[in-house]
Amino acid sequence: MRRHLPVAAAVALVLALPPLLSSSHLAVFTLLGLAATVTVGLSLLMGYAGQVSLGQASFYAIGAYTAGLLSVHGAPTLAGLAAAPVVAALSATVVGVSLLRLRGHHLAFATLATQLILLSLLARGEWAGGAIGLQGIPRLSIGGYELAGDLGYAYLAWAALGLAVLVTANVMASRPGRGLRALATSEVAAAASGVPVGRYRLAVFALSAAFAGLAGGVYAFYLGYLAPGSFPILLSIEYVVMAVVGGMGTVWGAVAGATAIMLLVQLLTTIGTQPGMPSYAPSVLSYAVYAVVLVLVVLFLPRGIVPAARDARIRLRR
Amino acid sequence: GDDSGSAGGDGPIRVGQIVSLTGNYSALGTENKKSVELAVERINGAGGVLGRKIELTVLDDKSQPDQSVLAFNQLKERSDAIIGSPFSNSALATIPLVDREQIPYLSLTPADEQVNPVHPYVFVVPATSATYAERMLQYYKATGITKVAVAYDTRSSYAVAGFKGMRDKAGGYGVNLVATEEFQTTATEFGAVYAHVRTSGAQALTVWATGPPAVAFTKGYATAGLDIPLMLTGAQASKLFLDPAGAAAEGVTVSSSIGVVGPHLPAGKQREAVDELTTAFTQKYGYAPPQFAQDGYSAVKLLVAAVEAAGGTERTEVRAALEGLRLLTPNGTYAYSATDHSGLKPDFISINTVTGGAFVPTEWAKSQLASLTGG
Amino acid sequence: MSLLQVDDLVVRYGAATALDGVTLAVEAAELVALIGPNGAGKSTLVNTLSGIVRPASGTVHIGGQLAHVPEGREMFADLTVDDNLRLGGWRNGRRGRDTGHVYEVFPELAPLRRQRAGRLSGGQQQMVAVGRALMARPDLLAVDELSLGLAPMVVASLVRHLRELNRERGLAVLLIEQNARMALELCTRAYVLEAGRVVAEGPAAQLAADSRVAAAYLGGPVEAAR
Amino acid sequence: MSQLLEYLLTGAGIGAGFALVGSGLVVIYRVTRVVNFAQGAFAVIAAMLTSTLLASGLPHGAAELVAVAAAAAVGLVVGVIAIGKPGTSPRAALIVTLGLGVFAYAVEVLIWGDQPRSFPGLAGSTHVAGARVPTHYLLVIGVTLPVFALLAAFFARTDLGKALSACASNRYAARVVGIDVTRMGLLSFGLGGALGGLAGVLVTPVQQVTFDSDVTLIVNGFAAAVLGGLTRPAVTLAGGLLLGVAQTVIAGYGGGAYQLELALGLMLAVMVVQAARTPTSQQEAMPG
Amino acid sequence: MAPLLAVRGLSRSFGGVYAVRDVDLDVAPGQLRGLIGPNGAGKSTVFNLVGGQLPPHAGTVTLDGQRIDRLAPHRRAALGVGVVFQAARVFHGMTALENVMVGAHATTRSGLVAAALRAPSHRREEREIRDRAAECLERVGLEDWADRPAETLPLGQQRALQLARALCGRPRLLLLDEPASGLRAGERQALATLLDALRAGGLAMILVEHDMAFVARLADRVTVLHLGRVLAEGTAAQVRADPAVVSAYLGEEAAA
Ligand SMILES: Nc1ncnc2c1ncn2[C@@H]1O[C@H](COP(=O)(O)OP(=O)(O)OP(=O)(O)O)[C@@H](O)[C@H]1O
Ligand SMILES: Nc1ncnc2c1ncn2[C@@H]1O[C@H](COP(=O)(O)OP(=O)(O)OP(=O)(O)O)[C@@H](O)[C@H]1O
Ligand SMILES: [Mg+2]
Ligand SMILES: [Mg+2]
Repeated sequence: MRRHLPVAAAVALVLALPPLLSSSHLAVFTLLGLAATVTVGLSLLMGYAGQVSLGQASFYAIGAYTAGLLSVHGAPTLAGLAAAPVVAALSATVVGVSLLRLRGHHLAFATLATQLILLSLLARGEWAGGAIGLQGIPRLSIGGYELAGDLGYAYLAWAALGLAVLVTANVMASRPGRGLRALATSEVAAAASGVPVGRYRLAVFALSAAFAGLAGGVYAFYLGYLAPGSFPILLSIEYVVMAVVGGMGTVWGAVAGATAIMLLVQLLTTIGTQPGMPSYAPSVLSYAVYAVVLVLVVLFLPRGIVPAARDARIRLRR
Repeated sequence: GDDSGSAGGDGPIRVGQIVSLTGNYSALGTENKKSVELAVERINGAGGVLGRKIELTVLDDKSQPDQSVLAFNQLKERSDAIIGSPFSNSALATIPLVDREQIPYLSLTPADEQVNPVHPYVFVVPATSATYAERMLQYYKATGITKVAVAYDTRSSYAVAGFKGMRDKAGGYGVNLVATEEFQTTATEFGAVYAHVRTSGAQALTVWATGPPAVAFTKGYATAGLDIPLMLTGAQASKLFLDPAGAAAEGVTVSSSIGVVGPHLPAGKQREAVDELTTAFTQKYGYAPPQFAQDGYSAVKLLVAAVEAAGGTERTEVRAALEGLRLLTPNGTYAYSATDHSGLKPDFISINTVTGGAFVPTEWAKSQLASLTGG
Repeated sequence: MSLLQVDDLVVRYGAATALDGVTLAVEAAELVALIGPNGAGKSTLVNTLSGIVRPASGTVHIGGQLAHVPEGREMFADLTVDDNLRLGGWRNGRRGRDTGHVYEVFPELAPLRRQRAGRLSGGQQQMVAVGRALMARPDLLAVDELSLGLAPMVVASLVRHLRELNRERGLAVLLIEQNARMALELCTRAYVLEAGRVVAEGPAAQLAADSRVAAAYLGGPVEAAR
Repeated sequence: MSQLLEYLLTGAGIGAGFALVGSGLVVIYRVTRVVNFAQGAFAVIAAMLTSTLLASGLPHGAAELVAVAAAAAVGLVVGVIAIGKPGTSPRAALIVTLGLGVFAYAVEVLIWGDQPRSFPGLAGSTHVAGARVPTHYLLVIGVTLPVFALLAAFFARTDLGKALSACASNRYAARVVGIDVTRMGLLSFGLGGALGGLAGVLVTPVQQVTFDSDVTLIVNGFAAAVLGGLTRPAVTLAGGLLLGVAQTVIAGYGGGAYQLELALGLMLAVMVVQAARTPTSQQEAMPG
Repeated sequence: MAPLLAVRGLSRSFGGVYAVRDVDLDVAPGQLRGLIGPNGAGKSTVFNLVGGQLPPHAGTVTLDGQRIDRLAPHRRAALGVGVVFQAARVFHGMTALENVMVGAHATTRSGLVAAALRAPSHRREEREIRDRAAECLERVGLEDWADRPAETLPLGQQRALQLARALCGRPRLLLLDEPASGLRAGERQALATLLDALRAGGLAMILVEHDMAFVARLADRVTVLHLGRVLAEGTAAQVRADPAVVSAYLGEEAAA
């Protein structure tokens, strides 16, 4: 029971917080929930299964466009939301069948290239709104009740995160999870132990895409507008940074990393545009401070925030 | 957010600006920001509006649509009006919120989608790409060019809209598009386009692009041995294009807002409006205001005029005032109406040739500009 | 001073202590065996000698060229056998390029010189690992598991070569070896390391006769089956 | 026919530029196993510096040389921070280089502003067997080919080159034989910096640079280098040329709307076929 | 007794050079076959061909009458082929116990969905796997190391861990590539005792080992490979006495 105490506290905090936030902080909170959901999936892929994706934002985009397009064309919004992770996972499966033959940096590049291609298709596709984007996405309604206020989306985003965390934790502590972790070290030895390496690699790729797709679905209804410009390559790289900074191979690392980076960025934006700052401050200051903080954290907590905190706690107990 | 009642009052007029200060659109955004700040400074220095000072809050959208939404949420409760991002995706992400919150919103990106259909509170400041397209066709007609090749960046909504505007209106000006070439934002080499244009028999080539490809295109064009005129659009009417393109830009035709060719305007109110900005901007920042600065400056001017006409900052009144406004700015004379939130007519676009590293109106443009005395 | 002098060496991995005050010495041209059970700290000791592991306290003094045959072969997998050997002579610069003497010790490797080391069989890799160390033309050779994966004939010939190098060039050897009987036969002196401490030392013959050592390291029925 | 030749040569020109950016990635990865995300910044800094030096009156050649040297120095600094601290894993170092790339933005904006820049290269075009090719592309090709030849020879033939490769192949073993792994890593960062700088000064005259041009540069360079697993210079050159030529030929005969996607798709296909032909068991060292 | 494993005409070359050529080999349940030969003779390659890490260029491998030479390694594992590799390959970032639990993959079923939902059947199976793994750790004498990260174990323990992992898959055939290398006399003794017990339980095994005494003590029959071909076959005593084996592998001293 004591093990569940911190989790219960975290859940209580997430439930209590949104009504207390100003509308701008609430927006940050919502986007944070979504970013963390994507990062949990990526951390699962990178930290446990040892595969790098530099195109995770493409599944976020696929989820978002799935939900957006379906509901723009009159499908029930809830069906759109449900379809988002499914379509994202299916796309990952289709892409993965050929790309997952690749390893390491080949795979990283392949995912990046896939995202470039996807963005390009979206920007060219009239059906997707082209470069100018998909406008007029309705708000989500659940059982006739329309989720109009931002509060609802904050809870929805964090519910998605909760689901991603729960599924990840369950999977990792189990037979398939062990198989995944094993193949990260040695596919040969894992296969010899009976782990179906190809199938597992594909499954975890699809699962991480499903998380991203779910987050994308929520994003589509929350923003009501989608454009290729919302899903740049830099976003995919940002997810990698979040996963590494938080600490890979732990679910909470992804959440901590997303939170740390997101808050840092918002803080710098706010500071940089304060009146009285020199005109180059917004860019120079935010680039420089972001970079310095990132470099210092990675150099001095090379395994990430959460593992470092864990070590520190163990040392304190002694 | 602090006190949220935003109507009337005697406190400062609160203006929020969402602008790209980092990311892809930062080069545009910085100029937007500088010019808005300059305008606010000057107006406050001259005693403000209706005796009230303007209080400006600037937020960075990082060239990302959702960051623009974040910024809007932060601004909505404490702003009487908002000046929007130079990035079209950011603007379009924000417009649904503008509709909901009903805050006057002056957009600094030229996307036609913002005014078509009309959103009650959204007013566009730069001339839209369709307007530019029309002006170029007028020029072609006047100079007897009937066969035109068009190349456009398929990934830029500005370029796509410009191309479509040109395609749709070409017939009306007796212009035939003999070649349509597509390229991508990331392209750095255009040998194929030059080759295709060469065999098309075109008398001129129009290129719709923003940012890096326009420079690479121009540099390549200079060595491609094509002897028909190359015509670029308003997106190239600044030192952001001239500096990197260097000698390769010499002789290229570029359309621009009239503010860019201020010294060539006839004496009169219009010329004064441009000079006012040029003098102040050059004094403060050390170089002449580029296109994006004119947009920012004009936006503040428009807003101020609307607040004055409305007699306060009540949002519905400011909106109504904007719709009935006729105002002379460095960009030309705006005439918004209930059905037209884009304000600028093709008349306020000049067609120039790059000569000695500067934009010089063509003879045709000079004759057109001669009528713009503004009073 | 001795060729190798280790005093009161302590090495820790995090909170775990792997070496707990080890003192040992190897004289020039001396053959010394280091025996002990799995996890005793033998590899840790050798890694400390070659500077790969940093000691928490204690000193290491080496009065000559040291070469190290690491445990587990540690090939440069994508380089050729020849390149692997040459890199063994890295410390010697230009003089370190002649690989001929290694192919004399391991004629099996000669036809494989252009083969990538990662593709070799386990025993072939072990030969490269030993050969790579010989390339440094060392004064002291620290071998972490000499006969690992080598066929009996190869071991016999390798032992012959080491004896020869010892005689002719004064090579000193610190030898960790799974086959303790062979190690004690080859060496003149030995140390027994257990749980990070030296628990016994002395002339090899004397240790071989020690009943406790014999029971733990020289084997009962398995070896007796010979 | 001469049209095709024109596409091939200009494609080779752009491709050579990609390969040059990629070469720096390869040199650094091959030695340190770090994918250096600051590689694009080396190119940007060298290009910006060249434009300043040229503007201040330094002649062509000298300006470029100084800029390449400066990029090498920047490479060294990046290396010191990224791999200088013991215990920094390649993955952590990768994020550090990413951070340093962002830091470079701040420095570049402060020194050169956020406006694009460029400078002239070789003017005009040259006729090669009836095909008209911008002369500058011939220069790019003319520099790139010998650079790659030298690089390949350096890694394959010299002791230093082999010692550098050994560091990444097996870090532990490298230390066992007495190679100073950190110093070799720094050397590779310096060399990588110079190569990045060279790429920057060569490709900028046909386009423009802004402080954030590094993203495009690195994507293209990565594309070229990844074909050879980020370790093989010759394959990197081939990868760059494939990417460049595919783009111009696709644009020439199919239209420019999808040139990048098709070229990337082609690269992916090559990679997948390559991977399918080498079973996993050979990518990992064999269990032997 | 009918052989469990039957290898016929097995061949594999690398770049035109045969590493294994025309090899025949049988192992019956409860039989331990020694496989010896000079370095580079092709012993590990035979294991890789039987285990599925490499595809053969010619020849067949049948397990209990079923052709397995085209099956993926994890399918062979599911059919009861267990492997202990020559180089220790433990899974990093996992404890010793978890390493062994991975070995149970071959004989358990629950998948991603059941795990994500924590289905009752899955939880039951998890408990069973954990118990089985703990038992296997104990068999190889590693019970005290259960919670240590596997990569920090000393080499000897890592080899034992590999054996435990293979046993956790309940193999019918076990391929042991130099399992005793790096072990001291006492530890070898323990290993020999364990292998004896496994044989008594009906397990079929192939053992590669350079320590002739160890092989002689354990092997029912011995196959000698040389340059990829079978040089001799027989009991340990027979092959030891074979002059061809002496000159190719053992050397005069060892045979003496
Ligand atoms: N990287 C490491 N991290 C943590 N502990 C380690 C590490 N390397 C070794 N150890 C521990 O240090 C102790 C000594 O290990 P070492 O490898 O030196 O033993 P050894 O005598 O060489 O054993 P073997 O005969 O199996 O090779 C062991 O308890 C081992 O678990
Ligand atoms: N992937 C490969 N590519 C090229 N050659 C290989 C490859 N794998 C093995 N070989 C060669 O095949 C031969 C047989 O190797 P194998 O590993 O089967 O020998 P082994 O009998 O296990 O030897 P050892 O007792 O040294 O482990 C060796 O000459 C080896 O170099
Ligand atoms: Mg050891
Ligand atoms: Mg072997």
